[in-house]
Amino acid sequence: MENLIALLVAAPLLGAVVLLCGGRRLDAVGHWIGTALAACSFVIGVVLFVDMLGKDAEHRALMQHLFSWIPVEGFQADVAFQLDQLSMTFVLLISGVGSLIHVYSIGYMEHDERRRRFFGYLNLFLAAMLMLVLADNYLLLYVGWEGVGLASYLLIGFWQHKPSAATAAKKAFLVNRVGDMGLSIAIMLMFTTFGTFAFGPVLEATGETSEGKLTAIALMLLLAACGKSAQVPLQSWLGDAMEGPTPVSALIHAATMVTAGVYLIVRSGEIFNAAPDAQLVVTVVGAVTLLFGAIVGCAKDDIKKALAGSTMSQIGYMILAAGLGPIGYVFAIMHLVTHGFFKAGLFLGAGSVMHGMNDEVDMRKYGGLRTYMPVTFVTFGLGYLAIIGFPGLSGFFSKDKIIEAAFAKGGTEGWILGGVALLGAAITAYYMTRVMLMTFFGEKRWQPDENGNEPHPHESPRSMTIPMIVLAFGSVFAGGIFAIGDRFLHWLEPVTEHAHGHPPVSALTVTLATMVVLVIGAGTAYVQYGRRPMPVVAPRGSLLTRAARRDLLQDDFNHVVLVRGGEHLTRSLVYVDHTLVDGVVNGTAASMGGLSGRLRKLQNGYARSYAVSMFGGVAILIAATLLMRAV
Amino acid sequence: MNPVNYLYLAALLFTIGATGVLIRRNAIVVFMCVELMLNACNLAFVTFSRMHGNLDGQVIAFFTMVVAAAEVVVGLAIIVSLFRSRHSASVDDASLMKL
Amino acid sequence: MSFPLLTATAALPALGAIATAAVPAARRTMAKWLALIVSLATLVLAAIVLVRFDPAGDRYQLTESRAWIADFGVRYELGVDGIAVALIALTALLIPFVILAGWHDADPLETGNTRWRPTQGFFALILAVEAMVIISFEATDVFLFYIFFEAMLIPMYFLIGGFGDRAHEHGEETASTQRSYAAVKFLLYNLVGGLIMLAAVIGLYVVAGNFSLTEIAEARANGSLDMATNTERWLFLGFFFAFAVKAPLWPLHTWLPNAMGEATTPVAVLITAVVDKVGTFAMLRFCLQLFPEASKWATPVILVLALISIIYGALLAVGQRDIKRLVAYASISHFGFIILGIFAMTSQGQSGATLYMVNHGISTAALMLVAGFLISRRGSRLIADYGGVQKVAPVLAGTFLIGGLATLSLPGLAPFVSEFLVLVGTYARYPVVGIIATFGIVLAALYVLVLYQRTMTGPVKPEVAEMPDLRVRELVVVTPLIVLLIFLGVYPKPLTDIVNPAVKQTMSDVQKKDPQPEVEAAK
Amino acid sequence: MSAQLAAAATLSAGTSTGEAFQFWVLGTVAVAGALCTVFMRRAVHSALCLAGTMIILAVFYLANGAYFLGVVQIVVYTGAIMMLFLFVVMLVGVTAADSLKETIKGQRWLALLCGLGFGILLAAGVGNASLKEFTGLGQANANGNVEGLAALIFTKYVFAFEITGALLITAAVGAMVLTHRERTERAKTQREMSEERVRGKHLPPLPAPGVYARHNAVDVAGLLPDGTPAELSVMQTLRQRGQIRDVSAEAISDLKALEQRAEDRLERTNSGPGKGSNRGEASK
Repeated sequence: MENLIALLVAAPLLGAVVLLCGGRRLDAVGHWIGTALAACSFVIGVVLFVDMLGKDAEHRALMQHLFSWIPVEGFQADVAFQLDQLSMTFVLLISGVGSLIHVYSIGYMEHDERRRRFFGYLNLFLAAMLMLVLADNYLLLYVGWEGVGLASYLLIGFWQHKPSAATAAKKAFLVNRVGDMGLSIAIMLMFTTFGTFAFGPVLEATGETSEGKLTAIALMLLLAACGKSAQVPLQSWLGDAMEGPTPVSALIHAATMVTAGVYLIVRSGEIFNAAPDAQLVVTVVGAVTLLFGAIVGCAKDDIKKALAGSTMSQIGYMILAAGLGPIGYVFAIMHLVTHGFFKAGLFLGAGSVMHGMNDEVDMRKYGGLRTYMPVTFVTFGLGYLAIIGFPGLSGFFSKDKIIEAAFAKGGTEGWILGGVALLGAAITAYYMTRVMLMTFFGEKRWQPDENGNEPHPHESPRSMTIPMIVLAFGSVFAGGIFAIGDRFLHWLEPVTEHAHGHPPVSALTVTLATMVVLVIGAGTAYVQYGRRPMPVVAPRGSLLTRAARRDLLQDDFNHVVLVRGGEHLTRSLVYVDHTLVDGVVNGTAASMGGLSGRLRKLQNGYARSYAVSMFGGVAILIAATLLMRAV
Repeated sequence: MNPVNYLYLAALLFTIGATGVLIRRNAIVVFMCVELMLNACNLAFVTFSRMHGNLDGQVIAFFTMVVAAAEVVVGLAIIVSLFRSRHSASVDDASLMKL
Repeated sequence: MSFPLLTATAALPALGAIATAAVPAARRTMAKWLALIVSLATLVLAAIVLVRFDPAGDRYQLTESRAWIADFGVRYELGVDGIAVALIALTALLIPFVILAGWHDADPLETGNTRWRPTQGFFALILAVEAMVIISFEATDVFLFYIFFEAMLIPMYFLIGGFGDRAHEHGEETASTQRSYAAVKFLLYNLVGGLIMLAAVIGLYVVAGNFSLTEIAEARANGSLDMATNTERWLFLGFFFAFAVKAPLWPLHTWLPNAMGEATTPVAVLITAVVDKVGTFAMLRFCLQLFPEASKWATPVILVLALISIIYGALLAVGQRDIKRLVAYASISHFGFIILGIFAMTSQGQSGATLYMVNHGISTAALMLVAGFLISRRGSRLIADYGGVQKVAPVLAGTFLIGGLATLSLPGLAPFVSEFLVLVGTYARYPVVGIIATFGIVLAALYVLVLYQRTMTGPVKPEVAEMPDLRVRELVVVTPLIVLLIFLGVYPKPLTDIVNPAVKQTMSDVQKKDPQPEVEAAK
Repeated sequence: MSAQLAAAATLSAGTSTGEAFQFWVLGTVAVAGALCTVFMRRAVHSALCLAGTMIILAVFYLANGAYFLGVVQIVVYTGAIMMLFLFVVMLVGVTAADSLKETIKGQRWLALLCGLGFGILLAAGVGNASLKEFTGLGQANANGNVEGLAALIFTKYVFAFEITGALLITAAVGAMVLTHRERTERAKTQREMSEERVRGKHLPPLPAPGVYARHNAVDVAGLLPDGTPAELSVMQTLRQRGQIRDVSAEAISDLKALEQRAEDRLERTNSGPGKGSNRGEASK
């Protein structure tokens, strides 16, 4: 069975290589190859899952050692995989949702002449992501980590003839690199502390070193997680990443890659458990991002950017949960999985809408689409209900648990975190209701574009609707399946540990409070957007709205401080290099030249001048001789 | 009188000749000054010969004369051909060594 | 005495150079093929060296030793350790690609002239450089090394000054002025370094009485050769200065952007991928072995300079408008990493630095050669003159991207392995230096991606609309390099196996032990 | 005389008063001659002064017992070499006087400074090394000065002597090579030269030299209609030597003198016609 693990990664990797190197010959069948290999990975994952279920809970982890990667004196990096329950969860999510999105893309990218390459990139992403979750050491995880970054870069910039897409891709990669820097420093720290960076030895040895070191490692890991999971302060790339094709947004920037940070924190649970200060920082980051994303999501008129804000916010929940320690790990992962379903479904729905609306993304130009695209409406609606936490649907179970856990943190922190989580739930209900109302209800507001092409909203082809339907099922039932009887908890407990939290108020109270804020949020949105006609041109809005539209000015800050500052720095350095460093050298050369120019004037070519100097020289020699004899 | 006075005279004549070489521009006059310097040397040699009581100094002076004769012949030939091509006997005109 | 394999490896390209130069003017193509075949044969010889080298065996293998200038104790001594073997293999590997990439770079503009032979000269010079570089890697006699270290400048000078890009923003006249400026600058910088080194070489002879690296190192190790602290430091500085110019280390770097910018692309590759490696190699072999105490004494300053090189080179790369100068500054940044690894004095750092030399050679060659193909198509080196190339020449853009990703050390490609080793090795001993150096990886991403974005993406510029994609010859050049990059990124073990024992030896030369991990140290 | 000298062969501390008198008188003249050589503007004068100095030196040689050299000095040096100088001076232009104005900045001062310093140092050196006593040549000249020299030259210095011979031959050949001009074409006949003069590049024939009765007309430039001399009319060699005689000024002054004399004889006042003649002069 162990030997199958490598196949999980190898199948999509093979797909990527074949599709990218295959050339135009494969244009006709490329998407089928890509989809088949993704599905192949999923099937292997299922086989392994079934096999795993058949084993005793404590002995489910599988290891596969492939080869020694970097053997250097005192430094051993291996290519080795580890498949335990946590990895298994991710494998199924990644390959499952991934396969669905492959199917969806067949229809979505039908008219793109570079579809083959798109599938190649998608396969590359799957391979890297699976490598990330299957690695048994941090360095191999780092390979997958950067690999998904690369795939994300390629996919965001897939339509690279658009300068905005190319810029967004570059930005995503760069911001991620800042996070990666954190990961590499964390690995270095581990190496100097533990002499290794394989999960097993490192996590076992956490007790043998100081809390300070562990806090440092944990904070560096958090930096990495912030980069990949778009958490404050490295969240700015996610909104721009929506420049990529919508399946990319669904797969990478909603369901899988952005959750890698949560995976990293949960995987390194022992380190965080031993570093409470770092945990506190994690929860703070999660809470801040939760609100940040939600506020941004309220203000965006671009449907994908609104959903991106929502993603940020939901991952904030997960990070918050992961920061709570053993009481939250399981719920973080559970929310991650359910979120994978409904957010992927929502994005695919958004893609379906755009597909029918000539790639229009401005929700102010939608309206009343429920009659034109019924399947999309229903699936999107189910996703909507799931995300706001409508009782009985997936989001209800997972989010509710996180809110409970946040209160269970105890003390003032618990109250603050729980309050923030509740507030987030309200805002989530508000902005999701807004998206729903603006898109599917009300008057139709679309107009012909400048070429006179009026959109003709229509339902998407089968290849697109089927994945949406499957994901809608997941959105509805996954939470229930996981939560009822604590199945998910028991499944993950051997890996992540679990401690039951004791909220200061009863679970029922929390649930009721959540219901109340949900109704308040959704109701406010209905009052604002459902009862009045929607202006096609966005009103100026309040200061907060305007700031939120601009991602709460974070980009402006980055632009002024980092981009401008960086430009000035490099420009002045180029100047310094040219004038100072080079100037010293050239100056030496010039002064040499000047000196010899002066000296040359002595050589005036007149024999008599030379004779004088000879004569003077002779006189000096005689003087010297006389002096020597006199002395 | 001590014959050393001849040496002082020789030194004086040599210095005058050398200064002449440096000051005059006419190549012929420069040449004459060189001859003056050679003659001053000869005087010194002859005086040395007398002071030491052997004829070696005179022999050297003799050789100096011969060499001076050869030098004058070649030198004047050079001046003549120089004059022919440049229509001038000024040593300053031959300053091609300058860049 | 067995077959002198090392001499043969160096002599073959030297003879090839003479033969190539002697090809009649009209038979240009023959000269090209001759040079290519000779370089391939050298590659075969280098491969034999690689196979015959036994990582578990003696430190120096395949040694040759003959008396040369007996009066001064100068011997013709050759021998290779793992580091040298790796670099010889790199050199022999890259030269055929350099020759192939420069296939048309030295074609005369007017073909009617029957006495003018630039093509023959170009390829002969490249082979001459190869011969000298290889023998520099092989020499275990300080004087022998010095001679070829310096002699390399002669063919390089002519390669830089004599053969420029046809693409220049200000026309041929300015181009040739700037070219000779670059060539003279290259020559002067390296000559100054070389002269200072000569003084140190003579000083070493005065102190040690011979030039043999092995003998001196041994005498140093067993204490029979005592150097006064100050003597050792001065000699070290003399050697190090020359190598730092060659490497090039900030602030002695300014010749590199000029030289790489003005030379043809294959020559630029030759400079940065092959010739400059002699500098870092010599730091590892001569500075550390001959002057271990002085090396340790100078380490703090060198680390700071290396750190400045890394950050400064990367920042300047971001600010460049010229593709080739950008790569040159990126190389300065990478050389900072190599020097950092060498002087961190840890096994990981030094193994990483050695691997870095090889990997940087391959990755820069890949990036630079593709950039050269790009430049030759449009006739401009300015980044601003490109845009949207990806659309018209996807393969070119793809290979360019892979070269760029290698330059930014993406995991899975070879440079990542070495860069990470250097960082880990540095961090283990000097955490602050390690962390600051890590910023280099973010800046690397910045300059590579900015370059890629400005040249390859966006709307297609009208000037590049007709640009053809890579031709077969160009693909033949690029593909093996990329395959090698991926292979060494995924499975660098063959290389590390060769390098590790040599690094272990060097570590024992400087009498440094790796810092122990905290947890194990506690046990 | 040789007997006298032989007697004086032992160490002596002084010479005869006669010699001292001769030294001071002739020495003064010799220095004056040397200075004149340097400072005379005309090369001919320099040469003559130098010849004088050399003759005095010859006398000094004789006084120092170098009879052979004294004679050789007069015969070879003053007689042959100086004549050679004079020949060349004549060839190059005997009348051309040098300007003594210095053109190289600081050259003269530097030269004088160096000369002064050199002279003082040399004198100091001589003074430093001088002996109070000297041997004299009585012994050495016992068999005759010429025989003594010959014995040395043909024994001890025979190689130097031979090499000097070779040097002389080389110098002679060298001088010939340097001054000899290979004639690549036949010398022009008088007829051809006159034809060239008439049918040259100039539209009219080249102007002829001016005719002035009291002089050899060849070195007198013909006058152009406006009274200025036409240098083209004089032979090229003379022109280059700067030996053109400008008679225009001379003629004018002569004319003026003639008029003056005529006026004096006619006892005219300076008014009227005098003024008129002044005017006429001015108008000229």
